[in-house]
Amino acid sequence: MLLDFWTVAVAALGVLFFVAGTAGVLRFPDPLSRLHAVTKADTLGVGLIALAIVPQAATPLDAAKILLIWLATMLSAATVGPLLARVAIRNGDER
Amino acid sequence: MSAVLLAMAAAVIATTIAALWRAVNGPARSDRLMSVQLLGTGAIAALLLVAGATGAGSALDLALVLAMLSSFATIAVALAPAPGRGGAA
Amino acid sequence: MIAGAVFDIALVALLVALAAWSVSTRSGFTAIVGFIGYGVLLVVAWMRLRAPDVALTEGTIAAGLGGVLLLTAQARVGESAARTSAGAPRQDGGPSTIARIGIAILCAFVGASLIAVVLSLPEPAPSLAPLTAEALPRVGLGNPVNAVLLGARALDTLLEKVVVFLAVIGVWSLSRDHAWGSSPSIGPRTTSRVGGAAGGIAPAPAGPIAMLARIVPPFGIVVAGYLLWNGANEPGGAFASAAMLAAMALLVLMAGLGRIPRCSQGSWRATIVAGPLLFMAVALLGLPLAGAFLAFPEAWSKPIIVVIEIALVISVASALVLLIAGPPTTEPSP
Amino acid sequence: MNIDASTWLVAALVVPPIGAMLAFVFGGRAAPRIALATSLAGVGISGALLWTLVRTGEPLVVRVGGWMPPLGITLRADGLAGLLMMASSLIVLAVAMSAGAEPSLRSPRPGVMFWVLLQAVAGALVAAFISSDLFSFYVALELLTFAAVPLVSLQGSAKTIDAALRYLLFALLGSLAYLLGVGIVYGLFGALDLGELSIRIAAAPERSSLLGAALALMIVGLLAKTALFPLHLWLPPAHAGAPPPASALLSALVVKGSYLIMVRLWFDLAPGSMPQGAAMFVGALGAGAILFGSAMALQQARLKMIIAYSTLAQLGYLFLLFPLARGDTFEAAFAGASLQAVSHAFAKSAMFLGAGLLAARFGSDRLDSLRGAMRAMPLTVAAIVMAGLSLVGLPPSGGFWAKWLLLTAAVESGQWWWSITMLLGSALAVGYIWRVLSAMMEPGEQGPPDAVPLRSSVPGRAFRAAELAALGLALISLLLGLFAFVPVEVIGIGRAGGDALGGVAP
Amino acid sequence: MTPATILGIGAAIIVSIALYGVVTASSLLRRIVALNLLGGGIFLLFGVIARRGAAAGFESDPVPQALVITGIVVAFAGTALAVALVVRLEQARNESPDADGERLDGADAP
Repeated sequence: MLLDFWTVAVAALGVLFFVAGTAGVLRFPDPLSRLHAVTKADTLGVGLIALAIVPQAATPLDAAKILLIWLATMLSAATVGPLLARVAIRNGDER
Repeated sequence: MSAVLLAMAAAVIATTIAALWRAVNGPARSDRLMSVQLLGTGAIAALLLVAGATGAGSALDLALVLAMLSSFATIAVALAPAPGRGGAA
Repeated sequence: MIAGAVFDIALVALLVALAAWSVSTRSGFTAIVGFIGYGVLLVVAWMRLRAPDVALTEGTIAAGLGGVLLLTAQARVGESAARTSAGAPRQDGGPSTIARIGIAILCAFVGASLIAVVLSLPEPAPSLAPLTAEALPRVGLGNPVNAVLLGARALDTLLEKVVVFLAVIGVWSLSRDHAWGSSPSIGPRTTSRVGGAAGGIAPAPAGPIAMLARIVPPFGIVVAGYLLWNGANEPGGAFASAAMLAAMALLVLMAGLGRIPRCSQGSWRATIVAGPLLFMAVALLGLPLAGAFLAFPEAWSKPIIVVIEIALVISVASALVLLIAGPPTTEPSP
Repeated sequence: MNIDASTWLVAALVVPPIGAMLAFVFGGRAAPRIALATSLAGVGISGALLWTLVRTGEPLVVRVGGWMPPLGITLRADGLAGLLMMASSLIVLAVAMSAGAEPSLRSPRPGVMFWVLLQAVAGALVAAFISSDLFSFYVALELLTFAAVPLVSLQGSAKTIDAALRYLLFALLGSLAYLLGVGIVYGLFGALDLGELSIRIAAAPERSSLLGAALALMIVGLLAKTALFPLHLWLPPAHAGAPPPASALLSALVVKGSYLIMVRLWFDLAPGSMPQGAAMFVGALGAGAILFGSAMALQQARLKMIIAYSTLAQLGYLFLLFPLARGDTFEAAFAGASLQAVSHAFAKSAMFLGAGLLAARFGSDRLDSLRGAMRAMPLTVAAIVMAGLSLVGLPPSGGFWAKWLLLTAAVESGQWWWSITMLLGSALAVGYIWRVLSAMMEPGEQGPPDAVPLRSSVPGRAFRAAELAALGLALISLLLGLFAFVPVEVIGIGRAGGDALGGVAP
Repeated sequence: MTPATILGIGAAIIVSIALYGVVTASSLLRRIVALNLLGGGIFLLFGVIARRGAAAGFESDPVPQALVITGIVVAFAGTALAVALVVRLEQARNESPDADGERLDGADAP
């Protein structure tokens, strides 16, 4: 019961970050600040949701998979952020 | 609880889809890439939530695959030369 | 129930919108980005259709390899280039307005007919699911999709691997004569960057991609192995596993941390065909050992299939990398 | 181990792709040897197969892996498949024998790739001929496409790459249309095996209109792959741009794969139920192809383009089968079209090989550069002339009997208008063959024609082998007419006679 | 309406849009992208048929799923070959911009 509460609460927080990220993508004025918004949603949103789901994992293998998913998302966000920034700068998008 | 998690999955998809507005309207290449990137992350999050709701292992596998591959499109673009004649579409 | 229907309708609306956008947008780059988004949504659609095996395959292709293939090609060709259409006389911008309207009417007719077909499909739907269920013990796999792919319809799977091999042949045959035997290179600047002549802000091997390419591949290989092993009884399978391996190899290559072997290297060529050849050999062994071409002795069915799949994964992964890398080129090696 | 006749069927299917992969691995000098070995084996296997068919009078059936339909895949060789396999294996062998004389195939890249692709085409054709399952057809069609497209662009010039791309895009669109039809058929009947489907279709006549939609999609897809006018845009540049031995394969054989699949769908899936309107429409397209292709062939300046447009025209005859094969005239039309498929394959491959030899010797295949060919290369010219006779349809060629049977069917079924098209097509064929002939008969201007040097890279032995191969093919296409009763007899094996609707044997 | 029906209608619409895209595409790469959209729609239709055929404890008929997996692999191979041809064509045209002269004469070039 307590675990279920944890899952729902933390997942809700994660969803909130997605909403915030989307709002940033839509509202922020220039590509680089929009990029910040996306990176936040990526890492924190998925991270929180993964954290929320872990107690629901049926097997240790599932839990390991969830952690790996979170790790992979973190890594790819860490890679994609600078790369996107580079694309933006190279194309002269940083208005 | 699973209904709540499923609703959250739908909410994540819905918000990331709203972000597709950026993909359509740009204006920069990086904007378009960014919103597709967000769509991919959203799909991962939604699959995690679905897995939490239904206990379906296959949703986790799928999320795992998407997570490992989610940076590929951006890497391909970043490695490509700057757009030439076509300009920043 | 209603929530599900709303979700499905929204999903369909988005798929349609992304397809329409990809078709109608002016820039080729945007069309590809739309296609990648479409692919991600297709993965969700396949989950809704309770087809996780297909979702995994579609996910590795649409969200991973397909996007890389198209985006790389787009960068190589350039936005304004390749305007001239094959299949139509030389012209820019495609058919005239009147022709477009005619084509649109025709396509709308096709769509309307298909909707009519979908709505009048017979009820109850015919299905081979019961027969597949009966066949599972004979194949020795718990995953019905893989049981069909490697059991009853193994011949199609075998010939499909030959198709993949022929695609590699087709790509390689596009090499220039003087480049024949050298290595393909990924990314237009890969080699010139390594040679130190990079213009602009091309990323160096030490950049974020290199970091990713050092950390992720070990996990990717584990995941690929898991997908293969798991595919015997749970969703997964040889192709998704091969695509994952190929993606990891591409990551290493794109980061400049490795090179594709030279095409003239015999062992490399052997790697590409080893899987299909082994599959064919085992298929032929079925004649004396199990009484039929492509039949496996029941007790040995699962181990035989696993061995074939491992070989196929290695060959298909190599082939996928080569398909994305393009023909061998002779840019200066480091 | 039971080596029964069905083992031949399996061998025919797997030997070519194994050879292709081995040729790829070993490359270089080994590739042509492996290809020659598998081509020879192919002829032997097809011969054994055909002999078994004739001896037993029954089609050969293999249940792959022991799986029964509807779940499993069935391979089935009837008389028509056996005949086409025999023809294709002979042509593949002749092409393998003559490819050594093609200068453009002597550098390492096209050298290796050609031999791999040659065997791939051979295997893909077998797969197309002996499949009897809607999805196996799809895989076979894709095999054929993936083997054929690289052949087109083997030369590597912008134009041949453009032609290959055009071909590939047409083919991919065609396969997708076909696949869509397969999906609908499965949704309607829950089976893919032709025999199983024909039973289920007969049991559910109320679904026939939906089946019609699916069949329409599948057939349009196949028409694009067979290059029926007006979906022919890809064919002439593709067939004329490839190296001549590859052109021979493409023009003589590759298009027949999708054609045979269309025949199977049309006559075996729902025997007798295809609407006559659709048959008339396809027949009209075929008639259009005959006239358009022949007229275009008359205007070409290059021999290979003439031959490529002639393919377009000769394929047109094949599609007259659909309106003519009804009721009493079924057997005549079916035999005629099948004979046309086979004799055109021999004649067209002979012509392309001959054209390649001329081009290798004279440096170009433009008609005005072929002066003196008659005296310089009498064997090659003889091959082209004999093949031309078969294309025109003069006795005693195989083409004559094919056209005669079709003509008879047209007259007897009261559809005289097709016969006018056929006669017009033959008249035009006389025209374009005559142009080729007269160009080759013109005496050379600068000195004796023997002075024209062979390209140094081509050994004389390879050249003579190639001439003999072309001549052999042309002879077969000519002599086929003398023994026309044999193939006509064979074609009937595995087709239910009597009601003349050609149902699938139980 | 069941999910299968909704997605089936969607697949039909996607097919018609993608078909339009294939025919009217203004560049080769766009045409290839449209072909892939078309393939996606067609495969989706297979998925709908599979879902309708759920039986024997399977939530979806395995046979059409297996066909789709084979189809996806083949379609990817086709895409890769087409893309390689497009890239090579562009290079060949850039190297000899005047090669567009008389059609197909390249066949008898050395």
